[in-house]
Formats: sequence, structure tokens, C-alpha cells
Amino acid sequence: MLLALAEPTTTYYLILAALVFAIGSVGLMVRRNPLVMFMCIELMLNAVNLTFVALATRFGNIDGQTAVFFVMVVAAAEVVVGLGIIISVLRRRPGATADDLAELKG
Amino acid sequence: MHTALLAADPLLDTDDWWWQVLAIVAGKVLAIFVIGLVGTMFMVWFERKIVSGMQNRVGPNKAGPFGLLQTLADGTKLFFKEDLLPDKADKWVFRLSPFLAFVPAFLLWSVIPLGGDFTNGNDGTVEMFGYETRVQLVDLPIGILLVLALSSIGVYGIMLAGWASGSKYPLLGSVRASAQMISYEAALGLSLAAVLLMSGTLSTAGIVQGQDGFLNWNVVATGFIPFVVFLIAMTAELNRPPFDLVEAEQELVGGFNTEYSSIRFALFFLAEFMNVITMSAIMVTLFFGGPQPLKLGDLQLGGIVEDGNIFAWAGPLSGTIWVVLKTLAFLYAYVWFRATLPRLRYDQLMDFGWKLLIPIALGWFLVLAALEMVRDRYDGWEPLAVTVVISLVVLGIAYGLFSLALGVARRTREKEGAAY
Amino acid sequence: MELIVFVIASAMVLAGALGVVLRSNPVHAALSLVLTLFGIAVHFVALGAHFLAAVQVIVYAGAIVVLFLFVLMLLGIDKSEDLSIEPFPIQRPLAIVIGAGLAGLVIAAAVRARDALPEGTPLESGGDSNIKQLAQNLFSDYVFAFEFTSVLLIVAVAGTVMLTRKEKKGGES
Amino acid sequence: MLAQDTFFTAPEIEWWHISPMLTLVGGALVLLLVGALTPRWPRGLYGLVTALTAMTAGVLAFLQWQEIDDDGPATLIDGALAFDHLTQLLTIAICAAVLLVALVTIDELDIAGKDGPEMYAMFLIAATGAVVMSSANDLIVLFLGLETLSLALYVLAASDRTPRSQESGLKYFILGGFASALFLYGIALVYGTTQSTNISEVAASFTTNVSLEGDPPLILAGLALLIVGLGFKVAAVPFHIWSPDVYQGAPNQVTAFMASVGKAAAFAAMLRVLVIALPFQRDDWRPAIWVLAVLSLVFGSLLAAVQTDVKRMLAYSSVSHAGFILVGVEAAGHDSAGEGMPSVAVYLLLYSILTVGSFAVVAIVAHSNGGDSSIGAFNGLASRRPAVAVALTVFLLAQAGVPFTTGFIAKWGVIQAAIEESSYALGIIAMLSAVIAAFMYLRIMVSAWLTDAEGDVARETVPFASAAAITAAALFTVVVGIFPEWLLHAAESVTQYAR
Amino acid sequence: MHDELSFPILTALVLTPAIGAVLIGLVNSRQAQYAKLIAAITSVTTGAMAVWLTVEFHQSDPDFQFVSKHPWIEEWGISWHLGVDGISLFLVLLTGVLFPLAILGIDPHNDDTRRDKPYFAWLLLLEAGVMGSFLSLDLFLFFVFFEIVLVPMYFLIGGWGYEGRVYAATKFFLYTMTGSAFMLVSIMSTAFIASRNGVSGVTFDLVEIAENADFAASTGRWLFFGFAIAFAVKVPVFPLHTWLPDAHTQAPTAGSVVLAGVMLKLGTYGLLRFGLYLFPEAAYWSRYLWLGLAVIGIIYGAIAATMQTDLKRLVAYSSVAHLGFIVLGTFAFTSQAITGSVMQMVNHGISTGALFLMVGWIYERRHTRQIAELSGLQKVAPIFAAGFMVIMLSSIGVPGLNGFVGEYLILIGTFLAEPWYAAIAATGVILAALYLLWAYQRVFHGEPGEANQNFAELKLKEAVTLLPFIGIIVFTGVYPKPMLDRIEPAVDRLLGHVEDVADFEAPTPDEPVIVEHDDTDETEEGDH
Repeated sequence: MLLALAEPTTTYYLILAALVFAIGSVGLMVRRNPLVMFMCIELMLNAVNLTFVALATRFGNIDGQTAVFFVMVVAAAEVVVGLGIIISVLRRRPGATADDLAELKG
Repeated sequence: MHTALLAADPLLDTDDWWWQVLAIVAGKVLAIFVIGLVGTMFMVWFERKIVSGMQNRVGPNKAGPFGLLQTLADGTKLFFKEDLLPDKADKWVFRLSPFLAFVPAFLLWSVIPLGGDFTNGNDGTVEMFGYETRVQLVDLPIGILLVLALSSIGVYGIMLAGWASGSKYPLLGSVRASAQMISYEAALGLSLAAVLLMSGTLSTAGIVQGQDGFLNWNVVATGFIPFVVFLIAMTAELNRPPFDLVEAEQELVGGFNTEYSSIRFALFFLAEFMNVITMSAIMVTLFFGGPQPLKLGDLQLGGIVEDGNIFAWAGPLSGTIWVVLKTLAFLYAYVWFRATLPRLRYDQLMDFGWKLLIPIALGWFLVLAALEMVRDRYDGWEPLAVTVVISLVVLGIAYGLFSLALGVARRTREKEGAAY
Repeated sequence: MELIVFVIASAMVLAGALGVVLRSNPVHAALSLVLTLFGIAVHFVALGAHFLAAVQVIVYAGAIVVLFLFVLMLLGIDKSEDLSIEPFPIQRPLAIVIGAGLAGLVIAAAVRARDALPEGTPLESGGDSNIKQLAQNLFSDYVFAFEFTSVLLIVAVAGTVMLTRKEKKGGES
Repeated sequence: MLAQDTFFTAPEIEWWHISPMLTLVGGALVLLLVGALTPRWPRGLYGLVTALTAMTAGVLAFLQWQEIDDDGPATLIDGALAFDHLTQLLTIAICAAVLLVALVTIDELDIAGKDGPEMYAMFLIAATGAVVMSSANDLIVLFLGLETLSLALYVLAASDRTPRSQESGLKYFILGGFASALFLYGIALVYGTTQSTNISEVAASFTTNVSLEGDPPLILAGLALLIVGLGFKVAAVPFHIWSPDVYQGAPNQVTAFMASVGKAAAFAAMLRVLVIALPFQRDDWRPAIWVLAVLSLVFGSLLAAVQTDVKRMLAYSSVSHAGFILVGVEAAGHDSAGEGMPSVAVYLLLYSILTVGSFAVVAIVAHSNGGDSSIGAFNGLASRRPAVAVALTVFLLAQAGVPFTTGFIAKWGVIQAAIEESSYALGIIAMLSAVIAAFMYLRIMVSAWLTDAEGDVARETVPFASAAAITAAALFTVVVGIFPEWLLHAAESVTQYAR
Repeated sequence: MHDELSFPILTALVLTPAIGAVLIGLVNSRQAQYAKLIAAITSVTTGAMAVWLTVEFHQSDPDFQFVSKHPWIEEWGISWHLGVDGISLFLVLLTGVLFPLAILGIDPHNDDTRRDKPYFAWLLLLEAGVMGSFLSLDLFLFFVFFEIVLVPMYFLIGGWGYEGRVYAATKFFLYTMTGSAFMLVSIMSTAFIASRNGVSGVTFDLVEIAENADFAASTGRWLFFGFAIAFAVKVPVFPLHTWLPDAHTQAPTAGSVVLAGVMLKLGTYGLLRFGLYLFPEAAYWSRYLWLGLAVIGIIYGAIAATMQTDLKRLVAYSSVAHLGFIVLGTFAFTSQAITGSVMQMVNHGISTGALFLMVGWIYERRHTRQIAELSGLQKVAPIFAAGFMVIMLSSIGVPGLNGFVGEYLILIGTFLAEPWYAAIAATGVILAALYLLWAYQRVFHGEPGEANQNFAELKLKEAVTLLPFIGIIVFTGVYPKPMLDRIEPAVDRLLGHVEDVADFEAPTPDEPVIVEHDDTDETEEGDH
């Protein structure tokens, strides 16, 4: 079939992941809400996951998938800690954005 | 990559897949849809009828025979009600969330084995229009994980509904709900892990296949405790009484769906009851052998009862009958809970989940794993006995430490003021 | 067939990713994130990583984003952010340039490497084999890493308790 | 089920060789468990247990030194970890820093009135992460170590319930997460070229695999991302933006910990990734490191010189120290196995101890001034507390790189390594930035020795444990500064790394 | 060689003041009076050892004597290598003599006696550093001492100086540190490049490298300039001199004495010992640059001194001029000129040191250094004025006093090689007479104003301090032979080394080769 000819190759996935990663990093740089910034970090981690899995499939090498497993563990741990910090900050100053956090300036 | 996507069913492995296959799949989808809707309708009626029976009332009895069409009537009424959209609501999310609750409930049906012959090592496939297939929509290699996944997605519907309403009580309800569901998911997962340890597979069909004979039913094989934990955790996941704090009328008005009306409310309602059915079916699949018959020894009664299967006369449908019967038992249990058990307080709910269910599930899982390992490596009963003794000692120590920790925490709390 | 799946899932991923960045309401951003996560889960399935697909949904969508939403709701910080205000005028163009550079770097590398990427024998993907392979790899080559994640999780738990536990006197409720 | 997989073989685990790590984790668990189950321990006992744990771990690492001399470096647990002198040296450095930090923490927590086991446990776990980073022979293991360390540091930075501390924790967390993601993406792309995350295999793939000759594009992109990610972690300009805020806002003992253990681990990771895993790309990464080094040196010193808060000043100075260490890394990126790696290892060890001492003094001064760590708080220190002023002077002179202190040895080492590889420009820039930095250290010394305090300032209280830590660090700084031979000799062997 | 000498005299010279500093550090702050006692004892002991060293010195031996060599950091090829020859001998002696005088001659103007303690500690540390610098024969060791010197000096200026002290101290520090930065890189490069060119293994040993290394011309020049920048700042050579007037003016009197007396000599000594000895070719190649800068320095220093209104600043600028002479002599590459330079280093230390001391006494009495506010001091304090006169004349270079010997030798030696430079430099001598005598006239002659009426006469303590200065000035001026006998062999050896490597022949008075030499130079250095 015609469609079968245009099978997505690994490169497609790599490009998609790069785009997602870039979007995430831009978001991290422009957004002000700490939670949203954190979501952008998650986006970036997911892009990495996609890269790993696409490459693992291409190589026929399970290591990439194992790596993703670890990334997920790390992401979960990071979320726990990150939300802890965010809660402890925002509980004191609801609605604080990255700009409001300017106690520390030299 | 081809095979990767479609390795879910022997049906799809055939090389010459064409419209017949498509038709079979479409038929299955349709069947599940119908079963789901009709089953839910029936469930609502069933619940009301049983509860009223327990409370010495009559219950619905006007619409249709025995009031069977009562749900239909209610639904029709809901359809024609005005569709309210609160002023402060987040319109987009407000509209989305009923579907987020409803869709996962439906999708769950796809991995439940609804029938098929699993006896004597058969793999549960049946012939359908000349094709080998299963009596379930798909048999994913990660089937049971899909259940977990979808049940965790189900949180979204409730959570967002409460938030999007732009009102205090629904928000409180949904925050409660999500905390509750996340908390109990851990216990759910741990008791599930015990099942997976015994089955050695994640596929639902595989799990069913492994439960040939009553002693192999996971409820027995895993030592009953995982089942109890699973049942309780599942009840909490479903926000069913006695864990229905989400919609505690006295405190929160209607809970997360206070602001909903008309068809959107109907969708929540539908999802809730459908979830009860699907979860019961999953419990049957996991612990009670799904379509596996409850064998009465080797009883043979010429065509009617074979190999102890009293529904052998139904032929290929015997599995389905077993599933339905077992599921009904659970449905009855749920209604029974609702009618008899008082609702928990919120802190009790949390304590119960974190301090009782999770430790028990975890401890039991570890014991099972130890036993399984010893059984694999050594012969005879002595090593097993030693393992059991050691496990008990370890668990005892762990329990001691745990209660010590709880005691210390309580004392500290009393001394230094309440913890967060 | 694969292409259709790819296109649809990629659309989900990209739309979600853009949503995270562009939606002013943090809850909407979180929902967009869920969309992306699902898209990536679909990609995982298409790539034969069934187990990871499931874990992706369970861990990311089922736990992580739910936690996000939970915090958003608990703290009531779900106010929309006015994205038209730009605190530092140069920041956005700069961020976009950096982002574009990042994407350009990797995309250029990926495109140039497309023929050089070695292609191995595909992994078995029937039945449980994906999970089995993963498990074997996890408990042989990566056994240290696997055990070490326990330390990581201890940090996470102990740390969060340390952060959010209420202090002896006063403080916030 | 388990026995079915006949082709599955569990790797052998060298318990003795990972004992330093196990000791640290064990200490943390003991603190967390026993600490939670028993009533408050007497003052300082938590810290003492921590210090003992760190010491035990350090001694264990030290005991294994000779073994490597005899049997050569090796990899552990199926190639997950490297067992070589680099690992041992950095482990010892980390343990020493933890020991000193633990002593300082005793007093810090006492002053804050919240003695408890959690912070010590976090220190120990973070140190475990750092040790894992310095011994990782697999990029994934390295990443996990990095995350363990980072997560602990985020928490520690935010652990004080003041807005500043929490803010510093949040900033550190967001930027740290960003860096981790970049680093991870780099690992993914390296995997995309070499089909492995194991450092031995990564390095080997460039010698065995013919198709990989002539730098494959993916690895270049991966390298760029890895360098940026590592740049964040070591706080090299322009990726240093988090460090001043975080250093200033975090509690004193945590800042000391970050500057010592955090930096050591980050550079260990850099050595592992760049020098050990990707030596065949050295011509690609060396220029980048060169640029980072120069920027860090120049801007670190310049920005430090204009600060008014001493903690912030030391933060920038740690940026410039990072620049110096990068000079050593750059030197390690030349073809000949020169002095680069030993100089970096020595620098890390010496700097760790030095910086803990500096921050301990700053803490003492800040506390008596109501938490004020601005430079004015140091006015007249010499007349109030001459001994403290002397210790401060020793540390600052050492940081400035004045002879007869460890700082001089450290700087001499890295610059010598650079000169040996003919990086004259780098050497000159490093020295010139040292001049600017020295000016800043002198400012602090001037206010301590030569400026009188305005009004009546209370005499600083010098708690015992801090005093012990400061004395130890100062003695080390001077004695090793005069007799560095043994350390240099020991560090010589880090070029014999396991892979 | 003094192998028979069991006592490590050079090590003792370095360590004694350092130990003294540590001892002072241990003294209780409330008993600060002991600080001065310790300082006096240690510095006098050091001075006595320096004198003893001079007596024991074998005058005809051109090599390094009293050598003490112990491995220190073998890993890097670094050793504790000390030695003294004719060039450094008198600088060591000068250091040994000047420090006790500076310590005893004038007290720091401290309000709080507790501050005496760090003052003396820093001074002794400074002495140790200076001694070490003059004695080290290891590049690493030299750098260490060269750097160490900065810290005490910084604190002395910054802590006990006058109004603009912090600015002056910072400027001083930054200038010299910047110079050192280049030197450090040069030192390392020298060691490594030497190890590839003739020297076995990486070593920082000066003699080893100087005798064995064979640098390519361009490499040698780069390395030479790395060293030279550091020394040029320290000297200071003309465009890099701006830190000096500030530092001198703001420093406490003892600081000025030490700064002018010995610390500036670190630069000129360094040029001789490390510039010429290590890189003869490069030094010779760049001589016109140095000669030019030296001449500019002489003239510029003189003119600037003329225009000063502050007495101390005037003396400071006169230092710039005098050091120009020393540099001129160094790069004339004749035996007489270099001997004169070494001589002049010592003389300048004595005379300028004494001048600063006396200016300090004036300030103590009048709390001003402005020439305009002082007048007629001769009337009220004739002995004081007489002492000042002697020292001033020595500084001008009047025959019969020490200044004459050095300047004369320099000019003669330079004239042999580069007559034009010598001629211009000679005008500097006249200018020196002009500005110093004019200053003397303005300050000491005339009628004492009201404020100057009570100007106190020279006190006994001051007189005791001043006597050694005048004694040395007169003795050296009348009978310079003992000094010259000891300096010359070392200088000749050095010059011989330079001639060997740089491949030229230094002109001697017996065989004037001026014309030919100039011609060859012109062709060699056409683009210079």
C-alpha cells in the first residue's frame, strides 16, 4: 500500500522529540508560574524518553527502554520534591511568580 | 513496527485480514458498547431495588416490569433538563470533564475477558466466523496495566469537574477525591502485584488462563489477603460507600458534581455505575478466574455438566455465564456495603489507606515473593516452612517498628502541635 | 497505517506541548501536558515499548500531572497568568532563539545521522517479551542503577517530609 | 517464574568495594529510622553520628587505595561502577567535606533551635549521590547519582523556613531540573550514536565501530547538550545564574555543602563524561571547555569583586574557582595524558575543605550580626575574635591562591597542567582573573583586620564544633599548602582510571 | 663553597623573621608591648646573621655560596634551593640592616596599642618574604616569596597608611599581582619548555635551567617578557610606575623605608637574576627598549619630582629616577655598568630609606609634609638639618658619598656601550641636584614660620637610628672596594654567561669597541 511506503523512520521521532524539547525549554524560559515551569521540565524529559525509545527500537537494543524506566523514576522523585518546594514557597506567598521571588538580588 | 502495534489478538495475526476481521472487531466494539450501557441501566435498577429491599421498601416498580425501565425514564428526564453552565465555571474544562470520567470507564471493557473456554489449558480463543479470536476486544500484553492506567485517568474527570465548577464545595469534593484515589491506588497496585507474581503475565487472558481450578484461583493462590485489600481499595477508587466522601451530602452538598445538570450529570452518573460493573468484572478476572468455571470435582452429567462445569450445556457461552454470575455477586456485595456501612471520616480514610492497607499489601507481597522464590529453587516442604517462619518473624519486627514509629509520631504531634 | 498513527500522535504531542507553553491558565497547561503524555504513550506503543507506554500513562498522567493539579487546586494558584506582560523585554526573543537553536542543533544532527544510524535486529515484541527483556536488562546490566533508585526515592520522600512538615510553633496552617 | 529464565545471570556484586557508598546510605538510614523512632537525642549526637559515618566511609575508601595500586583499576557490578583512584580520591574528598559540614551543622541547627536527624540524613544521602557520580561507569548510573545529589540539595537549600531559603530552593530546583533535562538529552544522543550508555562501551565503540569514525553528528549535538548540562551543574559562566542566589539564600551549612561536595561531584561527572567516556571527541569539546573556563574566570572574579554580601561574593568566587578547575579539565582534553586530571582531582579535594572552612567562618560572623553576612558585618572582627580572623585570613588567602596555602598548590596545579599543554593564553587569563579575585578576598580581609566596627558590636560566639571544623580545615590548608608532596603523588595515579 | 658550614644560615635568614611573626601572633593582645620586643630581637638577630654572612662570604668566588638544597615538591620538580652570590649578598645585607632600623626608628601611629601586634607581625613577614626572594635559586620558590611579599605590604599600607591608603594599597596590589600573573605563566612555561630543550625532566631549578636550557630565540623572548613585566612593574619602569608615588606617599614611614629600600630592588634584582641569567639572548635583544625606558624614567622622574609640593612624593619620584639608573646600568651589558647597578641598588636603599625615615620624623613633628608649610627648620633644628643634608647629598650622588660610586660606574659602563644614552642620563644627575637642593632650600632655609617654631631637635633614639645610615653612606663613598670586590666576580660570571649565549662581546675600557659595535648592532637590529 502507498501508506506503508511512507513509514515513519527513527529520524521522524528524533525530530519530533527535538521539537518538544525545544518547546519545553522555551516555555521554561518565558513562563513565570513555577508550576508551569516545572511542567515544561516534564515536557523536556518526555522528549528525551521518546528519543530513547525510538533509538532503542531502531537499534534493537533494550538499553534505551531501560533508561526511560529510570527517567520515569527520576521524574516521579523530582515531582515529589519539586512540589514540596513549590508548596512551601507558595503557601507563604500565594500566587508568587518567578518575578516576585526577588529577595535574593546582588 | 507492524507487529508491535497489532499484537493484541490472534485474530489480527492472520495474514489475510480484510473486511471480515474488521467486521468482527466492529461487532465486538458495538457489543461492548451495548453491554456497557444496558448493564449500567440494569445496575442502577439493581442497586435501587436491593437497597430498598434491605430497607423494607419497594423501590422502583412503575416503569416497565419490576421497574426495570426506571433508569431509562430517569435518563430521558435528564436529557430534557436545562443545561446549566455556571458563570464562574471554566467553560472548556467544565464541558470536558464528564467525558474524561465516562470514556475511561468504557475503555476498561476492552481488556476484560467476557467469555471463552479457558478450561483444561485452553487459551480462551473461540471460533467466530471462521476466525480464531477471543471474547474480549483486545488482549494487550500489558492488559492489566491498562486497567491501572485507565483507573488513574478516571481521577481527572472528578478532579476537573470540581475545579471547573468555580465553586467551593465541588472543589473541596474533587480535592478530596483525588487525594483519596491517589492514596488508594498504591494499595491497589501492591495487591495487584501479588496477582502478577503468581500469574507471571500482564495479559488479562493470561491471568485467567492461569487460574484453572479453584485452588489456582488467585483468591486462594495469593492467600486471600490481596483480594481483601484489592476489594477495599477498589471500593475507595470507585468512591463507593463507605468511601464516598467525595459527595458527602452533609458536608459538600453534592460533591464534585453539584453544579452539573442534564446530560453532563448523566454522563458522570453513567460512568460511576459503569465503573462499578467493570471493576467487579476485573476483580473476577484477577481473583476468581474470570470465565473459568467453578468446578465440582470431575462431575460429568452427559453433556449438561462436563468436568465439573455445571454450565457446560451452554457450550461456548459457559464462560460468559460464569463471568456474569461472578460479577453479579460482586455487584450485590457493593450494594450491600452501601446499604450497611457508615461513611468514614476523612482522616480515618487516609489512616486506613496509608497505615493499614498499604503496609499489609506490601508485607504480604514480600512474603509471597519469598515463598515463590523458595518454591522455584528448592523441593520439599521444609524450605517453605522455614521461609514462612522467617517471613513471619520479619513481618513481626516490621510491624513492631511500624507501630513504634506511629506511636512516636503521635507523641511528637501531641507535644509539638499537629503535623501538617 | 504507521504513518497515520504517527501523524495523529505527533499532532497530539505538539499541540499539547504548545498548549503547556501558551495556555495562560495553569490548569489548562496541565491538561495540555496530559495530551502530550498520551501522544507519547501512543508513540511508545507504535515503537513496541508496551510496558513503557503503560507506565507512561500510569506514572505521568496518573500520578505526576494529578499531583500538579492537586497542588494547583490545594493552593488556589490557578489564576490565569497574563502572558501579554513581559517583565524583561529581551527575554522572549532570546528564549525563542535559544529554543530554536536547540531544536535546530538536534534536528540537523538527526537528519544528517539518518543513514548512519545503525539498524539492529528488531526487538521481540510479541506477548510478554518486551517486559521480560526489560526486566532482564534491569536486573543484570542495570541492577546497581535499579537498587540505587531506592536511595533516590528515599531522598524524595524524606526531603519532602522535611520541607512540608510543620515546625513546632506558629508558621502556616 | 524466576527460575524459568535460564539465560538470566545475576551480576556479581563486589560488596567490599562499594562499602563506602553502603556506609553512607546506612548512616542515613540509621539516622532516619532510629532518629524517627526514638526521642530527641542529646545535642550534637546526630551530627556526631554523621561525622563518624563519613569518616568511616572515607577510611574504607582509603583502605582500598592500595588494592588498586596492586591489582589495577577495575569495574564493579557488571560495569556499572568504576573502581579506581579517581573514585577513591574524590570519595575521600567528599567524605572529608561531609565530616566538616556535619560539625558545622551541629552548631547551625543548635542556633536555629531545630536539632533533628533529617538534615544529616540528607547530607549523607547527597554524599552518596556524589560518590556514585564520581564512580559511575554508566551514564544512567551517573544520571541517577546526579539526581540523588541534586534532589537532596534542592531540599536542603529550601530547608530553612525563611523566604530567602525557600526562594533559593525553588530557583535551584527549576534551573537544576532544566540542567538535568539537558544532560539527559545529551545522554540519549550519545546512546543514539554508540548504542550503549555504559562508559566503557561508549568509549570502546569509537575504536571498534568503523562507521563511527569522523565524528557522527548525533554525538556532537549530544556533546553540546552534555556540556551545557554539566556547565549548569558546575556553575560555569554563562550557566552560573542560579548559583549566587542559591548560595546566598541557602542555610550556611548547606551552602558549604553545595560548594564542596556539589562542586566535586559535578566535576567528577564532567571528567567521567568528557575525559573518560568521550576522549575521541576531545577536539570537539575542548574548545567549548576553554570558552567556559575563560568566561567563568573573568566574570566570576569581576562579579565577585562588586558584591557586598560575603556569601554572594563567595558564590561568585566559587564560579571563578570552577573556571580554574575547567582550566584543568581543558588540559585533560589534550592527547597526552598529562597533569590535567590529577590537577582537577587535587583542586577539588583542596577546595572542598577550604570552602567549608570559609563558610563556617561566615556563618559564625553572620549569626552574631543577626544573620547579616554583608561585608560590613566583618568590620573589626580581628579585634573581637583574633583567632577567627586568622582562620578567615588563612581561608581567604588560600582562595586567592597565596603561597603556603592549599589554594596556591591547587591553582599552580591546574595552571601548570594548562601550560604543559601549551595553553598559555588560558594560563595568563587564569592568573589575571586570580588577581581580580584576590582583590575581592582582600576586601574581606581589610574589613576584618583594618576597619573598625561601627558602634558596639557583640563579640562573636564561637561554638565548639564549628571551631573544631574551622581549626581542622585551617590546619589542613596550611600544612598541606606547605607539604603537598604526598597528595600530588597520590593524585598522579588518577590518570589510571577504570573504563 | 661552604660545605663545611653546618649551620644552614640562609634558611635561618628566611625563617627567623617568619618565626618571629608567628611568635608575635601568639602574644596576647593585651600585652602588645612584647610584640615590639620580639620584632626588635628577631630583626636584629637576622641583621646580625646577614652581617656574619657578609663576613664569611668568599669574596673571589663567583659562584653561589652557602647553598642549601632540599627537595620539596618532587612531584613537580621543586626544591628548597637557596644560595647567595655577589649580586644578592649586599641586598641581603641591606635587608638585614634596614629592617631593624625601620622597626626601631619609628613607631606606627597607632591610637590603640593592640594594633602594634599585627603591624610588627606583618613587618617581620615582609622581611622573611624579601629575604626569601633574594636568596631563592628555584623559580617556584622565588615566585612564592615574591607573592608572599605582597600581602604584608598591602596590609601595612592599607592598615597604617595615611588618608588615601586603601586606594594606594589596592593600586599597589593590583599592579604587582598583574605582573606576577604573567611571571607565573612564564615560570611554568620555562620549566616545561626547558624540559624539552636540554634540561632533563621538569625542574624549576634556576641554575639547572639557566646553564642547560637551550631556548629558541622567539620562545626565549616571550618567556623573558613574561618575567620582565612582573619586574618592570616592581621596579617600576617608566609607564608602569604610577602605583609607586601613591604607595610611597600613603604608606607608613617604615613601609616607605622598606618599600623604597628593598622591595623595589626585587624588580631590578629579578631582572638581573632571572632576566639576564635565564634569557640572555632575549635580554640583549631587547636592550634598547629598556635603555630607552630607563632614560625616560630618569628624566621624567626628575622633572616630576621638581614639581611636587609634598616632600614624600618628591622623594618617591626621585626613586623613579634612581631606579632608572639601575635599569640603565643593567641593560648596558658592561661589567662596570652592571656592577654599578648592583652597587646603586644598595645605595639607593640606604639613602632613600633614610630620606623617608627623616620625612617621617618631620611628619611626626609637624603633621604635614607639604613643602609650602615648612620653612626655616635649620634654625630651630640644626642637627636634624645636617643629617638630612648628608643623606640628601648621598642621594644626589656627590663624590665622597656612596651615591657617587654607583652612578659613576653606571654612567661609565653605559658610556662604553651606548654613549648617547649615558649622556642623556647624566643630565638626570644634574636634575637630581636641582630638585633636591631646591627642596632643601625651601624646607630648611629661611625664617621658621609660627608653626615651625617648635620643631623639635633630633632625639637620641632618632640619632642612634640615623648614625648607621650615615656611617654606611660615608664608608661606602670613601672606600667602596670591599663591596666591589665581592660584586664584580659574580657580575663578570653573569656577563660571561650572557656573552656566551647571546653571542656578543661586552666592551671594556681597555678596548673601546664602541664604533664597531654600534655598526654591528645597526645591522642586526635594523628594525628595532
